[in-house]
Amino acid sequence: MADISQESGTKSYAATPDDKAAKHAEAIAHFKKRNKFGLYFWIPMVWLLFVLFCAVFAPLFGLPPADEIDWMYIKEGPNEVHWLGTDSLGRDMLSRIIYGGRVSLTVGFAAPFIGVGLGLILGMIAGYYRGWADEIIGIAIDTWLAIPGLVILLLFSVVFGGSLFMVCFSLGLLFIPTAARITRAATLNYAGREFVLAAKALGASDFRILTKEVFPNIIWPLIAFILIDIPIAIVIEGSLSFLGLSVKAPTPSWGGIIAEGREVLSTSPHIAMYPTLVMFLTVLSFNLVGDAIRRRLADVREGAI
Amino acid sequence: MRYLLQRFQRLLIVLAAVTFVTFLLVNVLPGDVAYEIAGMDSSEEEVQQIREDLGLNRPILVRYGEWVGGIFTGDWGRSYLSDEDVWESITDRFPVSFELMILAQILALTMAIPAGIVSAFRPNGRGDRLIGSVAFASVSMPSFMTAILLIYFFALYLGWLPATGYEPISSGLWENLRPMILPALSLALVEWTVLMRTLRVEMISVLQENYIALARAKGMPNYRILLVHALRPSSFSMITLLGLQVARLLGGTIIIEQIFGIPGVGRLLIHAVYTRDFIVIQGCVTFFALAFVTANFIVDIAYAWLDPRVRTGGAHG
Amino acid sequence: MGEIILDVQNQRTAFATGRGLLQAVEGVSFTLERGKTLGVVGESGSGKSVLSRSIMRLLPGTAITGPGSRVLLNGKDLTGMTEHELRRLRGPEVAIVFQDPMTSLNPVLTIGKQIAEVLVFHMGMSKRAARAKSIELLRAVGLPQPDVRVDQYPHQLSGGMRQRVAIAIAIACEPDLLIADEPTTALDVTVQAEILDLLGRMVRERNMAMILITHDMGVVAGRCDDVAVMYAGRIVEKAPVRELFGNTRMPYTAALLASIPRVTDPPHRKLDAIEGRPPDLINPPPGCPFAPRCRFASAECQQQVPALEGQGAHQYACIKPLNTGVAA
Amino acid sequence: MNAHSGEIDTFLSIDNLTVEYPLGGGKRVYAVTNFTAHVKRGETLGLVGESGCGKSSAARAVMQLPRPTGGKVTLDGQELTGLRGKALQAARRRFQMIFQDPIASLNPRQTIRDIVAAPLEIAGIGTREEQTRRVAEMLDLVGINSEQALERRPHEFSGGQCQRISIARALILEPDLLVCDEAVSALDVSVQAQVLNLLEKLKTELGLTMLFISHDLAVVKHVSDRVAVMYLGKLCELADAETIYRHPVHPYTRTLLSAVPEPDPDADRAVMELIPGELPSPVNPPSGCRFRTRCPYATELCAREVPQEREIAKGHIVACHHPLIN
Repeated sequence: MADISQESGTKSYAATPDDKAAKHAEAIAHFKKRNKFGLYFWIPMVWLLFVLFCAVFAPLFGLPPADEIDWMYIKEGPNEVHWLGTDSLGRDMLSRIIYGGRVSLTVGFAAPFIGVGLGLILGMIAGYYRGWADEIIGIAIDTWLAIPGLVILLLFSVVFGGSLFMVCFSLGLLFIPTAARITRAATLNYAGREFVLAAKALGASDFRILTKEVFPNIIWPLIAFILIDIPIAIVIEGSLSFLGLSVKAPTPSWGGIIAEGREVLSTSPHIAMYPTLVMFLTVLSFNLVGDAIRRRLADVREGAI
Repeated sequence: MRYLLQRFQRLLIVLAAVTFVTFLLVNVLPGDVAYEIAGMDSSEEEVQQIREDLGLNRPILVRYGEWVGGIFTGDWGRSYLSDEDVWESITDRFPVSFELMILAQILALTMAIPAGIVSAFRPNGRGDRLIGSVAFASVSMPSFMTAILLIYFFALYLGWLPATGYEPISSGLWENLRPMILPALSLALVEWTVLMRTLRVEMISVLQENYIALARAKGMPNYRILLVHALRPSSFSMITLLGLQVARLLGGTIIIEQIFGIPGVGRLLIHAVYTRDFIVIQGCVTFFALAFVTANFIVDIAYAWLDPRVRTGGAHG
Repeated sequence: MGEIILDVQNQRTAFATGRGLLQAVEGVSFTLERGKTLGVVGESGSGKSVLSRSIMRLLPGTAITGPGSRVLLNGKDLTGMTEHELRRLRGPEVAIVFQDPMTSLNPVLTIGKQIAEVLVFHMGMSKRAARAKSIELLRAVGLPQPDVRVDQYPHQLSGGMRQRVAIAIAIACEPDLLIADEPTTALDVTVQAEILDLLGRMVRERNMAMILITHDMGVVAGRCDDVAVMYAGRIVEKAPVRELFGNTRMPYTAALLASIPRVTDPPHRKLDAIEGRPPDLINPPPGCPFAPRCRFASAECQQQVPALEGQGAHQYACIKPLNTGVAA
Repeated sequence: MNAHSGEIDTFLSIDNLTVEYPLGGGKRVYAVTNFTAHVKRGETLGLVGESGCGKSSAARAVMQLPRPTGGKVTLDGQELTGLRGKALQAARRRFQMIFQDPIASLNPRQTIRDIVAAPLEIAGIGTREEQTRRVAEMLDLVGINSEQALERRPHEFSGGQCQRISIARALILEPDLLVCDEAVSALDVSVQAQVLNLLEKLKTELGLTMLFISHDLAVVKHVSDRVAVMYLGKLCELADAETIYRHPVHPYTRTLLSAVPEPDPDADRAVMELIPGELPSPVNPPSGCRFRTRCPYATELCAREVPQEREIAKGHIVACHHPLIN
């Protein structure tokens, strides 16, 4: 749409009615096709469903437990007993990766919802009431932003320990500032609209205005934001477990397996590379699927206004 | 000018809040350093004695006041474990982290700006889709993953660059830069996508502005429209982001310094975390916040320089 | 007959949308002579702004230009030109002034730079000469203290002053054709009068041709030689200004004039509103586009799109024109 | 104040209305200063002026959105500026407002039924069925086919139709006062005429009192019984519509009128010249008469003294040291 170079008028629709109809159909098809779900949506979607399936039904596959040591196979590459080989302690890589996926996916889904939920409330209050509420929330957010996210997580893991719940919760806290900012900006935008003034003129309560007039309008950017956050949460959890500060060992997690693999990178690269590949594909898939859904949402929104 | 003063005020408040929050987290919550120092098999009396020695028995606000007072006089305390001066150990290591961050940011910008302009020039065109795909792959890799892949390929497989290590600048510029390339690249490969996307989105909307239409109507060539008319007004969000990214980069250095064995502040912090050396953690976090706040103040100044509406007090007046 | 500056032949512009092809401009033809001003009036969606951008070849990527469309500027056909060739014409031969002076100037460049770059690029002036000329142009458009203003940014000027700057940019390379696209819609009435006076003076002094696009019948009434009324992408009536107001033929023009509230009317006069709404340009009705809202329409009107015809300078697209008993 | 001779049947009285917004740094915008006007029941007062003259601020202040900085607004004997909380919310059903942007006036995520029923819901009137029935009646009254409209959303309607829906929402609680803030300015002429006719019709049928704000002098004349002209937050002139348009005495009113582009090629296009220059900022208004910096008749007196409002003929109020009385 913003193409600044196509103005020479070289395009033209053909003269005969048939040609014209064909061109017409082509132009419309092109427009409609723009944000249809294509292969870039479905292939990653299939992968995600596969990973999700494995993680949920992991105990049913008859895999060796993730912390069981097989003395026959230590640091072995893929073989018929251990499909993806074993790590330096002789634990089954496939099992470890699948069980590690449980942690990543749980955190990936839970943290953004926690963060966006809290950010939504703060952002709406700041954007709607302005004044000192806005000022205080603004300072709180700036403070939160001034400490690197990873440092906050490190502090939390030191202070509260590494349960899965704490990891989800403290990671969720990291999403508050951005979620609150997005909500605040959207709320500001809508709170100045005339339909909100009209509701005020009718004597509507603030609660009614926020829930009925503002909220339905700002929920879409936040859903889009959650979609972006899922892969980010997985990546951060990976970083944390890479540093050994996520869920406590011996519970496997992708970052932790990669960290172990790094030690023996030159001799047994498969230990680092398999979880790296799985994690990369999963994060990429979440990104691609999220992007496709966001485009569709944008289309729906454009159509609705 | 009033705008900058307001920003400065805000940053001071933030700094105060950061130190307080950190202090609270580290000091009020369970996980007492005294136990750590005393060791596993110590008696309750020994722990009490250590508390007494360290002054941990006094009220929290008093200790906070003392500590904050110390920050201004350069007395950031001493490590409970190594007895090193916290301020000195941070300032010794910071130049290394700083070099790493600057290199990473330069690399990220050199990738992001041209890519963002090309993408925004023809959204959904071939260039945009190619860049978008690369960005997707790039953003899907955490920095530790990128680091491992880079080490595997460039250090272990090709043997071009060292896998770990650090050389001070005194051993020569190239000697100093060589081991920094992979770490900086690991950080940049994550950060550039965010910058690129921000620039792209803003530039697409700027290119739809009336003043761009007018520039076209004036017969200006595309390169001039993109670089002279559109780039500056499109870069505001990206500049803001540069400031915010300082926090992410600081976080990133923690992992990257660990992987590449670079003696920076990040490594100091992670070591302190592993050993629960709270006064060092406190110092590092405060220092990070200080760095962040300073960077953002510089961004605010850059903003005023870039946007005449801010400079002349038109928009925010 | 004076020298013909602009000759638009059968201009058709459409946009691809999700619902289908939107025909924004459909078969528009007219010529414009040097020194003359053509007013183009229409309501929103009538295609008047798309027409101006079609003439400038400044359409977005989704636009499609119909076959047989030709725009001749000083005898040169713009339709087949490359982007590079067009760039050489924009500025020196055709220039445009946009509606909203708040957004049509670049907020981060001084107004001096925005004028000077045109002079440097098209006239090959040195930066120093371009700056001197910019100050001179700002003086010509009535900007007070031009030598101070030249270094200011757009946000330091009021709306009316910005529109003067936009006019200075437009006339910098002495174009033959000036397109003013709703140049005063965003301005207050008192400023509007000043800007319209300025545009008129520029056209006279520099002997340009001007297309003045507006939704306001009051604006064209006093400031144009000829007026073209657009409806649903077509010109439905075109005549010298007095003829159009005094001897209106097209029922749409008449209805539009009747629906305007006037300061000379007594309070509470019921206005003759046009019922209904303009047709959907994706699925236009057969026949005359105004027929569904026209009180004189009959079955005949809905069969065929009437051509723009008439004696001499007064043309209209209607098979049942008004005032036929009266001599033109 | 005494210039506005106390009318016995005043329905809406606006006394010394002042609206100021803090800007930070101790500065403030003087949007409206000591504006006084009285409106009789069933009367329409037009409020005209150019952008920045404070007419919209005045309208919002009358609506208590937000409450004015100073002055009194009294509706039918009830002082609105004195009401708080629940009492104000309850009083709100008696005065309603229509805004400029027809699309932005309606929540894009709600159906037309929900939008128009909202006043009833807030006031807690009727069951859901009764509300729907009432909404349908209102829609039919403003010329929207209720059968087709109820379950649709605003984007399916044109600007003119959206404005009709806004009117239906504003009138469903049968208010006494309707404030129209540039209510037809965003519409095309042909649609504008439809909406103006509708407003006139409803006003007569429902006995509404109206405050009609617009920058368009012709539109204002069409609906107003009396007209007030504002400049930079102050009242310049107030008189009945016929008088003010035919015999304007304030230099600003005269300039404004002479600048209106008449759709008539033979109309006089000579605009009464103003002193060139910028509109002064409402942050820093000129001393004395606020119009003096651009007034061709300004004297030293105008800089020194704020002109008092004077009644130069019955109901004709002007605030000028040198009114143009022939």
